[in-house]
Amino acid sequence: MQLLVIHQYLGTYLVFGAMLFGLGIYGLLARRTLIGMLIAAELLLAGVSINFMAFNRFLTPDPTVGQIFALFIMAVAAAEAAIGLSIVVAVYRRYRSVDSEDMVNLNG
Amino acid sequence: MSGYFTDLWGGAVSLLEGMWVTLKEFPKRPVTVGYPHEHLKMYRRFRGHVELIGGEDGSPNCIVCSMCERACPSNCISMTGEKPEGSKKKVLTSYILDFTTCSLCGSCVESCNFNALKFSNEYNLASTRREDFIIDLLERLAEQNKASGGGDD
Amino acid sequence: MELSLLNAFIAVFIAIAFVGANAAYLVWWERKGAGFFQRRPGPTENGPWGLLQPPLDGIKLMTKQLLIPGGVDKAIFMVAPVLAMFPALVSFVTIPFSSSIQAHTIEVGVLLIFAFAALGSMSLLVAGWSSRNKYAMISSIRAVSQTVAYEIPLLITTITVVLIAGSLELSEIAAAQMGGIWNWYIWPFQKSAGFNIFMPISFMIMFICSVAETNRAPFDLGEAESELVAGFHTEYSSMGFGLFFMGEYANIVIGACLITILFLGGWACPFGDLGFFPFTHHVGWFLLKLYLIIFVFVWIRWTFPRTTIYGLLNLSWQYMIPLSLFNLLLTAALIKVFA
Amino acid sequence: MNQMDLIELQPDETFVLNVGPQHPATHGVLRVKMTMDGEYIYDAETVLGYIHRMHEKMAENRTYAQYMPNMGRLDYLSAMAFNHGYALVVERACGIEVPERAEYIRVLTVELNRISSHLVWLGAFVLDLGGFTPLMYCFDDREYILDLLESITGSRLTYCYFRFGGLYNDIDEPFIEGTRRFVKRMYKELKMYAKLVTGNIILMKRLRGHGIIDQNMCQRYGATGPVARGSGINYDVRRNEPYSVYPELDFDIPVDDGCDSYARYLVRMEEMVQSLRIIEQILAKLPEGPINPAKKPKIIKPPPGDYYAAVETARGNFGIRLVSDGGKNAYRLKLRSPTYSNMHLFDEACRGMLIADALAFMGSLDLVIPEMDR
Amino acid sequence: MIETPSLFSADGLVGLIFLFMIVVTFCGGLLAATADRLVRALSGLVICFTGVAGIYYFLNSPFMAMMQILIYVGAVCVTISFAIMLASPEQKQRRGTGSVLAGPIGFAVGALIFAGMSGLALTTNWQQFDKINEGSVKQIGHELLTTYSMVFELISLVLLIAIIGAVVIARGGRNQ
Amino acid sequence: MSILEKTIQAFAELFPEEAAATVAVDGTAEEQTEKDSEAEGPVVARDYATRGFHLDIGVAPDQLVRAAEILFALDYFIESITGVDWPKEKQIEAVYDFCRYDFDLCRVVVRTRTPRDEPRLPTITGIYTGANWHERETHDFFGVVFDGHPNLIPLLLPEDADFHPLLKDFTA
Repeated sequence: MQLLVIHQYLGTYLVFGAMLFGLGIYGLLARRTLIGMLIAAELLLAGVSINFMAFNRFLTPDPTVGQIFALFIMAVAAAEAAIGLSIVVAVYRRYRSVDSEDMVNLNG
Repeated sequence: MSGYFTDLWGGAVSLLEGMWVTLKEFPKRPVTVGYPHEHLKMYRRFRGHVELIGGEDGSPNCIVCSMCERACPSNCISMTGEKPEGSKKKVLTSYILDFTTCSLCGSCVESCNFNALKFSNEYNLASTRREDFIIDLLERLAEQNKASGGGDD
Repeated sequence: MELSLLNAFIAVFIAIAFVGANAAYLVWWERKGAGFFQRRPGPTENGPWGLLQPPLDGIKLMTKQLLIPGGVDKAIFMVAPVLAMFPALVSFVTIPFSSSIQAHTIEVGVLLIFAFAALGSMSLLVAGWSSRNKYAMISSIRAVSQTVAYEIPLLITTITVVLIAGSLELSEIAAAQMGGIWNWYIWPFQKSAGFNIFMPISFMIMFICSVAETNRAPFDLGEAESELVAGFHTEYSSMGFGLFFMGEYANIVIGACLITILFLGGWACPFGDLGFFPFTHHVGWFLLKLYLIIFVFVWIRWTFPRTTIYGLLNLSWQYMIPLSLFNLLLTAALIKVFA
Repeated sequence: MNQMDLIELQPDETFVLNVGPQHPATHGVLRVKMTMDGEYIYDAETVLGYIHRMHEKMAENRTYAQYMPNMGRLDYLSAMAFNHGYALVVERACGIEVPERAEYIRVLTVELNRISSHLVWLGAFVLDLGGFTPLMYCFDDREYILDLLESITGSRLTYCYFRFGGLYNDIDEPFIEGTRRFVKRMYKELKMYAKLVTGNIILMKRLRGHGIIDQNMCQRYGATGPVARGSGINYDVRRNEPYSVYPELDFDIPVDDGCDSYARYLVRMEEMVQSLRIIEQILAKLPEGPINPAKKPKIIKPPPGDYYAAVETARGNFGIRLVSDGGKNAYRLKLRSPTYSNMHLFDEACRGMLIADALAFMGSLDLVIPEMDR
Repeated sequence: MIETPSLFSADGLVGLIFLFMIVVTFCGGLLAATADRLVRALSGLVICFTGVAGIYYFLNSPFMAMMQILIYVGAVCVTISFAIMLASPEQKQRRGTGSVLAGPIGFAVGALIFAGMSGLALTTNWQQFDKINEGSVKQIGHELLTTYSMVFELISLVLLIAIIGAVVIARGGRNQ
Repeated sequence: MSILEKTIQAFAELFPEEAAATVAVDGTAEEQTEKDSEAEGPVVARDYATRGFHLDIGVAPDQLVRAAEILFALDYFIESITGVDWPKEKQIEAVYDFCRYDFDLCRVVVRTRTPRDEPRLPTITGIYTGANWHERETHDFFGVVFDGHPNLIPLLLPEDADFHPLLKDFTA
């Protein structure tokens, strides 16, 4: 029953972080709507944050650093979500669609 | 800026005044009547559905003139009478009040010149069946006679 | 840490019982109180003083058919009520009912309550939206914007208290106010607060924001029945509705607990430490304060008309947020100067 | 501040919200089809007729006396005033004189009924705004009036108390005593309402500046009653077109030129005070005498022609146009009900409002749906 | 190697809870990345974030756990759901030309990155150091206002600009 | 000058040649009935005490809008619009009631007649917005078609109603 103690190994968290990151990448590439992409991006960030937090717990001498880094990631994610969604809304008003392929005019 | 704080202060005071009003009501006794357990006495003039008035001997005062039937705006009264052999007056044989259409306007009582109709004090008239509102007033009168007769004995 | 986490999960089950009983009898109390405020007796028919009303209501709700409107996203529709109840239960884990009765001591107890309150607002959103009902949709948007608007002053005010107490843990905040009624943070001129004169205003802000957070009258915009029929739970029946109902009352209890701990000294006895029966004594005081606050909640609900969404947001942005921010800065400065 | 200024409404982003026919704020079966942009109303269309009963056709099939009970069914909250209007037009057509005592009692009961109607409005209005408790207090006070009226008319809502030329029966001493006590109590209760409701900051913020109806709009739609008076129009049938014994009574017509929901609210609250004043005066100078005219035609048959009578009900100007062909039944009877016109302006006035304000505005119009639908 | 506790001991239960959390978080993430309807994807995101908060708790940082829920669930997810409500009331089911390859490519890239990263994570010999503090909330606050004060200020600026930008962009769309 | 006279004067514009025919009727009900039948003029002042209104104006359908304009300019508000069915004359009479928010009271009744088999009248919703519902109601009950009405669908009757209950030959 090694499974019951995996939460005490660094590797578990790193692999799990990578898993979320991979899901995020997949979502980002496979999604067609802007909002879906945004959701995928959030997943990506969560994966990164988990990595930071894991290193923070197991490796760093100063465990505040990782937490502060993750905190900053959260702040950036919040800013990103706000801006991204306002763009989504603006785009929707303009094109009546949130499908990324419908926004042909953005190509320049 | 002063408006800002007077607004705040005035608003708070108005809210507290309102809360004081409701708080004063809190310990008072309820004014409601616990209906199924308690009952109200109806006023003398209360207009329930109509009822026949019986004479001394218990027979209805009605002479079957059909004034009430004609006065009724919603045709909810139907009555029949017959003239027995050797009698001058018609005798009421049935008096059906269809309470489903009655609007309690009282036209029938007003049109009656022979003191044969009155309002009952019945206000408890809820039912789930339509037939309960087809009221045979003659039967009611007979029952009342029985009840009052039983009381006298 | 591992053991305490386990405790937390066990405590959730205890919390369910506590919340369930509280929610049920708060409903009874609300109806009874409403009756007394309105010159009528409230529930009387079931049991003495209508005391059997809540369990009977519960049975009725449970035996009713759970209707799922056509065309809804069933999974989300069903998850929403659970999501409404769950955060309230988790929040109970960290509430200290006395110096010794606290299911799980967590360093950031205050944050936990706010975090799960945020999760609760998500449930309203999901419920209103998955119902495919316009009223529910408007209601959920209202409820969320209201919660978001009032979370800010609520957090700021809480931070003020946290500053004074020097801890994010609820039991430590309560413990800092021990030693008599004059030590409670509701009063001005606390030494630990740097003799801040505005503490009662902080308390008022906290109180109003708690009412708004819990979507209660006069801020019950989410369930404004004269406007939006029944709001976000228009389409819910049976236990779906029951869970929302319970969750609402559980939130009220949590809001009242928070006020009690942050401003009224938690389990602290108003007459200082008398030294006898510390255990029951303390829980008793806590519950007394808690139910007093809840009584005021009920009282307010049955006195005032409802605000509108812009009135509510104006109140938040024009009054609550500036005042609470000002108070936070002032407190910080005063503490720096005096402490 | 009109909400329109805040935001430009987008016609292409609207959805339709169906308020009613069963909605808590419409107080009956009224349906308003609102086209919304978010919470803002882009357009509204009122749909009537859910309880239309064709009272006007009924008038053509019934004798004049038989039609009297119908009037109470029009507006169940101020049935007395509707009875009065109908009695008035028939009396005018037939030239029946009404004894003085009867006139006084008529006004007395009508004013009592007006207060009871306003109490229901007050309670329901505050209920629309989300305050439940005033409703209960209002119903408690109203119960007093209903008890009083029940003790003389025999019923609580649809009184049918007036007869052509007089009354159904005379009032008695307990009623007068009870009325005196009620007046005293009501003054106290009105003070309580002022504290609980009128002064409440939440209510003021919700009503002030919302639901603006200007005078031109009143004229175009024919709004009357408190709705018009809340827009600064000094129009009250009791004063402008005196009937019954109103000229002999001293009372004011409350007018407020705020044009908003709060102005209408204040007007109605003040009207209750004025009605109390009227009642006090009537109780002081109630003459003795018969309550029914000495000579009165046995069968009511107005001479051919057109007749019109208007009375001030709790909601405004109630007019009856009677076209007689000299028969026992009316040839044509047109009921002009006040809420019909008052509600009509809702469609136009609510554009650009938030739905919460629009429903408060609807409450301030004091709707009684049976009267609208007739 | 850490000794395996019995399944029914307290430690064993904690381990179970962790496994449960991992599974829930992964399912949430999967839902968020793959669900057809945005509503479901968002629900998945909420579940995933709540689970991540739990993982933070296991990583000795209840503070971050709470912040995760507060910010991601309370703010970001709510904002996203507002955007979904505003922008796409009904999701159109439509297949374009580019989307045929997007799925497989995305999957391949994602899997590749996952494989690479986890491989690195499991094979690297991580070097441990002794902790110089506990990383408590107090210490985080202290660090934020001393060592990282510049970054802290910059982040505040970023957030401010983001808010203003969001308002400007969203309103600009409305007035067209 | 009282508003009654002002109104009569204003209406002289509509009836240039008949202005002189304006008859004031006073007296008891019996007398009045006789005089009514004699009163042929388009503008008739009635006895308020017995009738309840002051001015009775009969106009042709095409004069209706102008009449409404005149009344609107004189600050009249609309009270109601209704119809009266006269099967014998094969006509439907439309009756418009106007009143003023003023102590100088004047109730004006404007009447116009339209053939019963094809009743058509112009709408006055352009002047009195409140005529909208009244005209729809009249359309419901009498089948009068108001030309130019913005939304002439049944108001009080069900939306699919094809009957006109206030016509004298209507039986349920």
